Amino acid sequence: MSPETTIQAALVIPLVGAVLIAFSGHWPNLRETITMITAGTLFALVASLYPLVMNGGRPSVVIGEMLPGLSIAFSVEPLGLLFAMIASFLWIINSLYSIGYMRENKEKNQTRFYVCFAIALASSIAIAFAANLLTLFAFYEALTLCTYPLVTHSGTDKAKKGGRVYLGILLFTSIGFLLTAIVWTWLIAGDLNFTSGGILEGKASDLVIGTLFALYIFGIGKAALMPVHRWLPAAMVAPTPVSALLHAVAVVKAGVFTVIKIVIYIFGYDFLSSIGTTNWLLYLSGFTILTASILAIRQDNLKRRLAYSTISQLSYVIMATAILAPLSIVGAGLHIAVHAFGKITLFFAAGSIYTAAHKTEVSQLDGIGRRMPWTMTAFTIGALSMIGVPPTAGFISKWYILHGAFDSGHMLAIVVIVISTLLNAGYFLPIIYAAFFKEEEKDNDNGNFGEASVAIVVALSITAAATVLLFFFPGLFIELAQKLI
Amino acid sequence: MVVIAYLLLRMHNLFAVVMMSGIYSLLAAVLYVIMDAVDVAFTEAAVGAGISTVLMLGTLALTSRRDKERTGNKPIPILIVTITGLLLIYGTLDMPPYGDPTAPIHHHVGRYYIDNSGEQVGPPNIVTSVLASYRGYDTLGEVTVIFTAAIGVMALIGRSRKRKKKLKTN
Amino acid sequence: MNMFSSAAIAILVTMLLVLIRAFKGPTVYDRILAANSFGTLTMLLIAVNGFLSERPDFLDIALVYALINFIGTIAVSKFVHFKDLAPPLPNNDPGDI
Amino acid sequence: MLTKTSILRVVSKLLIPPIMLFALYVQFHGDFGPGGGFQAGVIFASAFILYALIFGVDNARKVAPAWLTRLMLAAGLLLFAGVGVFTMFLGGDYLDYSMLSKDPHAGQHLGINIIEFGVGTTVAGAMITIFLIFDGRLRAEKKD
Amino acid sequence: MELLIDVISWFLLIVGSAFLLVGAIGLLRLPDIFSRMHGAGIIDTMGTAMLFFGMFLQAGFTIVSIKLFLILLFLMFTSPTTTHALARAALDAGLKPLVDDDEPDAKKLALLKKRKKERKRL
Amino acid sequence: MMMGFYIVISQHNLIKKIVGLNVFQVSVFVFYISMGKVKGGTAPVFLDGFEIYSNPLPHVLILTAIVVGVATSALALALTVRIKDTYGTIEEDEIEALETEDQEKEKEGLP
Amino acid sequence: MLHALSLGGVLGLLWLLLSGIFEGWLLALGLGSIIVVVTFANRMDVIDREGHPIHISWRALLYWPWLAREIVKANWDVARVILSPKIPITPKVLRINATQVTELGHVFYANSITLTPGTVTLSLKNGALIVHSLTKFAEKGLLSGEMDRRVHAVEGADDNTVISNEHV
Amino acid sequence: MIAAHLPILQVIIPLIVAPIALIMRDSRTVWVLTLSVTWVTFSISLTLLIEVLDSGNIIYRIGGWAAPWGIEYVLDKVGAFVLVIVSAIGSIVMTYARQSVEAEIPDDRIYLFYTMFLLCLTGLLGIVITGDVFNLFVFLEISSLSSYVMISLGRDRRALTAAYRYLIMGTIGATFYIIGVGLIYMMTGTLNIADLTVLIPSVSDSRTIHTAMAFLTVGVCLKLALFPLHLWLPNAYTYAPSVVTAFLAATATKVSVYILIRIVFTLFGDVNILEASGLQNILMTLAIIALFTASTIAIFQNNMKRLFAYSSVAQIGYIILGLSFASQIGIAAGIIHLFNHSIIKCTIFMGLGCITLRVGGVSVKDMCGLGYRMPWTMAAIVIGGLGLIGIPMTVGFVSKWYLVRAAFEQGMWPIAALIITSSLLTIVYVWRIVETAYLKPAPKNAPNIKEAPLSMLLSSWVLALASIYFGVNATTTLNIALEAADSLLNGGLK
Ligand code: NA
Ligand code: NA
Repeated sequence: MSPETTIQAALVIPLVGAVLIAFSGHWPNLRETITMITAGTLFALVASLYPLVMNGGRPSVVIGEMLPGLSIAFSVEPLGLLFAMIASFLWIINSLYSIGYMRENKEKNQTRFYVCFAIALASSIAIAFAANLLTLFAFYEALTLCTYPLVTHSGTDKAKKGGRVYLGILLFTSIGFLLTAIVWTWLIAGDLNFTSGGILEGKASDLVIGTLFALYIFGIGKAALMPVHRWLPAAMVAPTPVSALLHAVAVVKAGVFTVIKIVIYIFGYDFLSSIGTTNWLLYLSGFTILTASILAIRQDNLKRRLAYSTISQLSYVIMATAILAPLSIVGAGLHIAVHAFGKITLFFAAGSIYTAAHKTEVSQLDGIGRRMPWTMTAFTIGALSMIGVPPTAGFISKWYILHGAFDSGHMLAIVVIVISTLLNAGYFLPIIYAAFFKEEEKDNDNGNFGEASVAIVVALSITAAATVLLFFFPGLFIELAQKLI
Repeated sequence: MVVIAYLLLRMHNLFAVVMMSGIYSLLAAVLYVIMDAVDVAFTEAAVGAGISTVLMLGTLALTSRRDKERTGNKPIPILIVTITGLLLIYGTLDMPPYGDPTAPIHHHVGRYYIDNSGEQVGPPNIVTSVLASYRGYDTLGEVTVIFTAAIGVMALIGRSRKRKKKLKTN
Repeated sequence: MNMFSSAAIAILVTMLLVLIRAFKGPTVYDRILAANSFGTLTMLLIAVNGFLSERPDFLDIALVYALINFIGTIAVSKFVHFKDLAPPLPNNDPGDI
Repeated sequence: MLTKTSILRVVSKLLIPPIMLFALYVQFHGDFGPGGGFQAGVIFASAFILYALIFGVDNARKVAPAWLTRLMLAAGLLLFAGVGVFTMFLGGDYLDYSMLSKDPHAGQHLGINIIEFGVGTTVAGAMITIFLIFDGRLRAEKKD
Repeated sequence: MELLIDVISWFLLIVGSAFLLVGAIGLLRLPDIFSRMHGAGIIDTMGTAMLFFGMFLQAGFTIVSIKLFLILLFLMFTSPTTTHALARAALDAGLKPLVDDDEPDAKKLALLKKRKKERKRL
Repeated sequence: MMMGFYIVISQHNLIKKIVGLNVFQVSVFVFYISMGKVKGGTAPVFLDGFEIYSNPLPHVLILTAIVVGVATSALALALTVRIKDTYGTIEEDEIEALETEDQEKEKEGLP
Repeated sequence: MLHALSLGGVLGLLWLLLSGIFEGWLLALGLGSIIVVVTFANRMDVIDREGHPIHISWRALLYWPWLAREIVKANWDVARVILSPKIPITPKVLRINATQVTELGHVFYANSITLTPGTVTLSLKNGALIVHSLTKFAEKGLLSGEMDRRVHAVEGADDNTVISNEHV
Repeated sequence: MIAAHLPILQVIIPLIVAPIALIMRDSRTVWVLTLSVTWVTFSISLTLLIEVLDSGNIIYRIGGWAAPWGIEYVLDKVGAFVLVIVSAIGSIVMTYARQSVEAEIPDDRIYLFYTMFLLCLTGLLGIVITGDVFNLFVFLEISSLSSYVMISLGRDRRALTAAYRYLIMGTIGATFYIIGVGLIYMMTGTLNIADLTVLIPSVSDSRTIHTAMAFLTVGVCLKLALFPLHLWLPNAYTYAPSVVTAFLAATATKVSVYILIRIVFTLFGDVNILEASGLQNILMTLAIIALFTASTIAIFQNNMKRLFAYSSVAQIGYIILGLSFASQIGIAAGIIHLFNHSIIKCTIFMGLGCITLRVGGVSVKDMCGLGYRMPWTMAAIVIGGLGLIGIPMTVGFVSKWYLVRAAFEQGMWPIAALIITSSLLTIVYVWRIVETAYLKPAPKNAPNIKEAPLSMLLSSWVLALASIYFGVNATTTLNIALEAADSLLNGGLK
């Protein structure tokens, strides 16, 4: 199979899967088998591109000419492949988890769920492989739209409200700022293709570049930089597998991915570092890291606490990018992967707790570690990775980021990372402590419960294991990320 | 004519309004004749004073004959009309004087018809030549408009066959 | 002064007087009467104008005015009180469309 | 009631045929002076309206039943548009009457007469239709 | 000869015009709708006819004079008919003609005015 | 001309509006005819002894426009008749009131 | 049928008078027109002795000059009344019996009355005319019955058999 | 031989079939007849478009008289493109029409309705193709009169008043147009557009010509419902029969826009009147006000047809905005949005017609849960809605892209920002519908309903898919629009 065909297949297979899922809605087992097979195939296809890309291959495909001079086109480069691999791999695990979660919680509209999920994956892959900004933008919007039904899955008023915020902020920012930035870029550069070293250098004044940069940063709402982070907590009304999708598999990853992509391939980080009008991003991301962490401490709802954690962690990526040092950019790429595995583990654990014990608040978790040892162990691993404690993967990416900051003399960034690490510890460690060492409350009327179903446990074990494994074998991703610089 | 129009505005008896509009049309026709537009006067006679009036009367008979009296002028319409009126006056400032034989209008297409229609088309009545031949297509459109109006009236207030059946069964 | 222009002026003055009646009413019938006379005068004016402009060959227009005046007045008289001029025939609904 | 009067009836009977003839005169003398198809159509229709006013809409419908007025409406327009198509088949442009005869003059003359007749037919049909519908409705209303 | 025709034409046109004016004055001055019809009658008959004859003479024996004659003929048929139709309609509407039993006096005229006011409501 | 225009846009009675529209249009027609007039010209029908004719084109245009006008009036009147049938009035403000009522009724059925 | 033919003849004359053009093409059109009109008139049922009173035309021709004289006199009278400052009118409503036997005759008479200024026929019913008269002169003239007699003469004695809607 | 006559046949065929339909009377037969006519005109217009693109403007003399003595038909790229839009929409709407018309219009009037439809089509096509300003008026009136009637055939009694108001406003508009034509005719002595283009520059300084332009513009803006002259539109679209709404929303106002294009860029093109007279700013301001006001009003509507009617007013704003830039990109944006909006609105209104057929109404309460009860119909409407928002890979995106580009190109940053902000309002009202249809449960006592009939669904979907196809592959249409804009700016009909 030629790489071009592989790309096409990777784009089409999730859609085919979606159609098949839609038609197999009456037979849940068949439906979920199809989901798994599709996910597996997709991962295999994406992974098969790894050697080629590592060897410098940049296979590309043009689907059609949307506007004169502007095509719907795809091209695989290291960062995109990284994103695609994470997304497609986690889809497998998430599907496994979903089977357990959705069935055990007797969720309605499960077919719609799987269909939308598959479409979301297709969009993510398209984003990952997009060869130009227009293509990326198109599928960025598609991702927003097809995840909307997932966010509002339960159909309650609260879900609708959350969905409205989700959609509102994401569409508002993307159409309001991102699109403007894209059109502007087109006018300045006459080109929207992702090009190594960027396409804007020397084509506009520093002020214009700064403004344009701001439009991009705020236009990419999915990166959840403050103050456009509001959609993420609001989307917490969704079922856990959806949260996993949003936080780990696709949505926020697409956001930070886009930011990195723009920094590297549209502006060019050399160019950016040569002008002074983009430094503010460093401060803003630092601010977001700290503020979100503080807010996380104040959340009693477990999923909300995780959501603020995500906001904070994403800004690591942004900050790492904004440092504009080669090593920190590698760190940024790496952190996408690391955070994906860590955060999905945490969400899986939260969902597991909800499924088995019907608990949602941090304050209810006293002593739960003894009843659900697997779950809480995985949770611990995920949390440690978030904090950046060895031997979890979080340490590696943070180390790269710190290193980069140190090299380029961004002392402020170092301070932020240190403080936030303390804050991270501050909102995760108490949970772990309570789970394992505190006594269960006596008047608990939930009766007996143990671990959640096998599918859930297996899924979260895999991601937890991966989080640890990545500490020991980070080469796969590091090498890929190093291709960026 | 302005006086008539003003009175139309002030009158509340709709029959009187219709009569006045008929008279208005008659006056217009006199003007047409004076300005050599015999065909137009002919048509205005048949249409403006005749058919229109009869149709309006029919409508009145079907609706009501008095207008609800209201007092006070309406500022917005007055404003709009004033602006439009001023604009028209503004437009007349550069117009060729009335009846000026050197005006451009008399030297291009119009002149051509007068000079050539006899030879090219034939009828002594130049209006007929232009109406039916040079601009015959406009006339086809005009017939289509009339056709449309007739069908429109049929569709709107024509008696339905259904009702007819009902009447029969009754 | 041409004889026809003097006649035309007289007609115009008469029209004006008739108009006053049309405005004053007071009844609808006064207005109809006035309008009818006005129609006659219009016809006259058109005829006279033909002679005035040395093209008297357009009398067809005057004839049409006379015609319309006649039919119009009959129609007004008919509709003015929503009455038919002819008795309805026994149930025989022709249907219009 | 006005209905009982025979003056209108007698005078109308007397005048309707000449009015109709006048209409047709106007129709065919449009070339020479004011008038033409449109005016003729209206005058013809007014003769008819006079009839309807005096003898009632039901009688009028008997003289010109719905199918007839509909046919007039359609036929006039078709005649006009059809002349155009015909000249097209004769090798000219649409509505190029010169094609109708070897002598362009005669062709123009013929074409103008035909289309004016079409105009007259449709206009008469339209005016009659419109009037009868208004009047018919008036009658229907009074019955209720 | 031509002069004679011109003089007669002049005479007819002037007299016709005068009658038109008189008719219009009648239309204005006469007290009720039924009496005003007589004023209108003057316009329709004497005024019109005189003018037409005046024009007739000017036109000579041509198609124009034939048409003038036809119009006049037509008017002589239609004018009384319309007047009559109008009178009927007015009567049916409930308008009563003012009637004078023999001599008009001030009292009567006052009554006339009063009725006139009543009619305004129609 | 403006008077007719004013009648159309200021009056509430549907029939009066139509009359206003006619007045408005007739004024425009007169304007057209006036620009076709040539001083010393005569009606555009050939006759020996006449050299100057008024411009026939405005006449032709206005003939068409008159026909269009009467067609429009006929339709407007037919509509008025229907409106009277369904609303019971031909006063615009009264109709508007009834329409608002309709609107309210529609809203009542909403969740 | 005879009426239709004679109507055709009258219409033909009318066409020629109106047209004044004697070209074959237009004459043919005229003939066609006449046929159409007669057909329509026939459908309308307006061709009968009432609608096409050709039979009285000769006598009517003699009546016209007399009527014209009457009209002039009446005009003079009414004009005088209108112009005098006090408007010396004596409006009256009179009931007159018409002696004509046919409907056509009644109508002829009624219209003659109306055509004469000073008198207006308000209603015509079964040979009874209600007439509004404006002046004494008009009233006298009306009551003298001269016009009635003359119209009766125009109508002719041989015309008693004509069907009249109202008389039956 | 036929090929040479295609320009006239395009208009004449529906015109001739209209009286035939009147005689036929049987509603099925008439429908089949109308349907075939619409497809024939569609194929003719396609042929013409290809010909114009290949070999330049087509000129057809009517009656054999050379312009300006006679009336001529002239087809340039803009005209040919609009012609295709109108006839394509016509043919698809007719394919869709049968059941909807049978359900919404009394049986014995259906044949009259189709006759009206044919006449309306005749009028619209005639307007687009004619090269004579007065002939344009005549065909404008044909289409207007027939649309008044078609609108008034709606079931709700408000259809009548809507039609009446439309009639009054439309006639005022037409009369203004006639005044304007009179004035330019007076100054130049001709009515032929190409001839006028040559003659106007020499008199363009006169106040009469300025006045003429004002009257023409205002008159046409009344017809195309540019804010604040849009008042007739919402009710007309709301209460007209579904088929009529779908057809008129996609064609009538578009053709009026076309007239505006002709006036501004062809008639007064050499004078560059837009800049000379300040008209540019006026149009731009009004267009932007339209975007915001109409979109905001749309958000609060409970009747879906009314909602989308207001949306139309807003979308017309986009088109006019594009034109008001008076640059190639801007005009192309206007033209392409004209095309795109036709597709989108027709899809949506056809979808709403399906709902009317099955549910009986299109108020918010009728829409609850419809996403599951009529999934295909709702999906088509949603695709249309996404296009309205301007989501990428729908046609709407292409339009907005070019609009924003045009604004940027002229350095009008605030305008670009406003265009983008207004899209956000669109999101709000479109999303209200999505939520109602997919998230609100159907009323408990709601009757069981079927999906719409196949012919109606297919027609809606053809357009829905077209809105995606031309969103992904906009090059063809855009190139036409760009070329058309170019030809408008450089000589037009000459
Ligand atoms: Na003529
Ligand atoms: Na008398």
